[in-house]
Amino acid sequence: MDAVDPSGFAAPTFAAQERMVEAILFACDHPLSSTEIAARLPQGCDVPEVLVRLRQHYTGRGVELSRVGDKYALRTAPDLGWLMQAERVEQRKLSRAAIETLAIIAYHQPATRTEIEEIRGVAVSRGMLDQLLELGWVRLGRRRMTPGRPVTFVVTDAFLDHFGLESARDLPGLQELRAAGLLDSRPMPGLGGQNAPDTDEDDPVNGPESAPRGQSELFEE
Amino acid sequence: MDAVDPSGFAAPTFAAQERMVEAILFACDHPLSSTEIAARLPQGCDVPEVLVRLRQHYTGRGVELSRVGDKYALRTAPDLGWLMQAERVEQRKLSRAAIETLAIIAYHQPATRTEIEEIRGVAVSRGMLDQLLELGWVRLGRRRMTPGRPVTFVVTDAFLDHFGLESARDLPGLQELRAAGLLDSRPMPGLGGQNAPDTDEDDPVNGPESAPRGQSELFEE
Amino acid sequence: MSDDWDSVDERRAAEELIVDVDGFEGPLDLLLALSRSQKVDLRRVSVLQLAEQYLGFVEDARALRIELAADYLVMAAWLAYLKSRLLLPPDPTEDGPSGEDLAAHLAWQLERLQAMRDAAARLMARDQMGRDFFARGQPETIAVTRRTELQANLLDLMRAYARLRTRDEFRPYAFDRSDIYALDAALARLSQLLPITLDWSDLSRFLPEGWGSAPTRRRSAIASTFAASLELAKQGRLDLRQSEAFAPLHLRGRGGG
Repeated sequence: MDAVDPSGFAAPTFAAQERMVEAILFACDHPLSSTEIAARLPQGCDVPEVLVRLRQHYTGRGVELSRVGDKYALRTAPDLGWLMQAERVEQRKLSRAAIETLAIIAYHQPATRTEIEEIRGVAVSRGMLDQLLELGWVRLGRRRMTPGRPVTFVVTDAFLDHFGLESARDLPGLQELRAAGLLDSRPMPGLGGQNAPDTDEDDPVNGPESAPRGQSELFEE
Repeated sequence: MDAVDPSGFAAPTFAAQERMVEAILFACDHPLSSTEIAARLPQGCDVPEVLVRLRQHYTGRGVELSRVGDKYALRTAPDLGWLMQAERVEQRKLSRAAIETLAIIAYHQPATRTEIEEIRGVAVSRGMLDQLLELGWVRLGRRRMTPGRPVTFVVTDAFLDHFGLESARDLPGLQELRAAGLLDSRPMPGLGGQNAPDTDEDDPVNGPESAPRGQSELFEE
Repeated sequence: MSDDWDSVDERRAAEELIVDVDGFEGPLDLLLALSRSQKVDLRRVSVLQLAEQYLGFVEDARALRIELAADYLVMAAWLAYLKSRLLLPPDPTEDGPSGEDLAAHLAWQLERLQAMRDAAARLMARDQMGRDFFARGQPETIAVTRRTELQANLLDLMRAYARLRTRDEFRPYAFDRSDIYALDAALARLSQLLPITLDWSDLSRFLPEGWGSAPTRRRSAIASTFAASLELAKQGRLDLRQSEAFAPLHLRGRGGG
């Protein structure tokens, strides 16, 4: 039943593989991709399958296997947070403006600074993107293929990890917002050319017609 | 079966207690005595019994409940220590000289050593380029077709990967850095410090002086 | 405008809004706050009423002599235009979007901003790492091998580059430009000539050769020579005089050199 390494050595049993992956994830405080895990294991291991088993094993326990983007990490179950008063780290209090900007980037990604400003109706204040970058929750995406080729911002795996999201698709209310057209990029009537929806392959969920493709572009990377 | 709190409230079930102790031991950064564990739990919990159950649960797994003096901790199984070989990593901040050189290569690639020196205004030591080559963030590009046919340097895929970039073209330009508030363009004519001859000492870019301002922008205390 | 307020309470509420103008993050935020007074779904908000409320707000702010930032006034101008488009019958000869289109867009913008606010609140209400769930508290490092990992993040990189480039931008001198006559050169030349300058002589006679004709070179040479003469006058090595404003400057060496 267990996989056999082409070199002729039998791969470890699934039970043995599960022990190893468990130990690796347990020892590490940051998420690891299945490639990173596989690199540490003997040849012939079936990491995806082992991860499925491990997730089952930890279901309902005090510690859970959580998925972060395409990575995995062990995290304590969220309902037990109250037990960990001593481990609680002081959360930096973000300003309302910073939180809004973060949300706009997460829901509209990739988002340019101009788009953020359009949505909020005010200039992005100095140092705000800086801080979001420094927190590691936001990074630079591909430049937009529009005049000026503006820089774009996207959210990171660390953002997903912090908010316990498996992927950006799991952002609360994303489907409803998209269905309500609130994630479209609609130019001001009369200014058609200026804000014309991006035809660039980078374009995310924005633009009704590009929804299915945008989805895969944005979230499956 | 489950213990009953003398105060009259039912204590959590053993399964619930086991989850709690598991989460506490996982998240805590030091071993805990059973008294310390009990202090964190609701009244009426039977910590010694829960520890026995937890030890059983982890028997034969990749993680074990180990006893250290009269304290308890979850540890990876000793026979799997070889998996953690790659874990001991010393992290050092890249020197200011190296990060500047790297930045110049990223923004101007392909760049020759002479060009790097022109922009930095100081000689580039062979050792520094070696360091960047060794890190795998920089590689040799094509020779420049100018007299002397100097070698050029370009950034690698590993560089893009590390810095979370899709391509070096996505790096924001000066105007964009400034517009996004990423550039502290405090004019420095009077400030000798900024123009002082570069010593290659470690000088983290996020010096203490740049922090407070950004913070006040973003964080409400 | 203030007569339009239906009751004292509403008027008072409006004044509170004005006094709190610093509390608003721009005109869109203010419009969103005003729309709440309509107590309807944002999709059914009356943009005309909203425009009037906003214009009333600006009017009242003026009456109370409260300075509004420029973008509030730009929005006011736009809303006044929108109001006229909404009230007047459409002019068939005129191109461009209808008042209804513009109003619908504004309503959509407000709805989108509100949606993003709600989304932000829901995001922050999620379980968060380090507060509700936790990573391994004691990551293990049992390794035998030692590896030094050099750290640098994107922000370091961008800041390093910005620092290099702005260092150039703000370089306080620019000797590398060819048409600049340096102050030390002027000082050296003037000091040399002073001992033989016993009579009042026009400053322009001290310009170096080849710097008197081309305008940019001449300007630089005059400026530096003048600065040098001030410096030497301060040191007591020469006298300067000027008969009236904008008249030629004259200088002469002071005793014995």
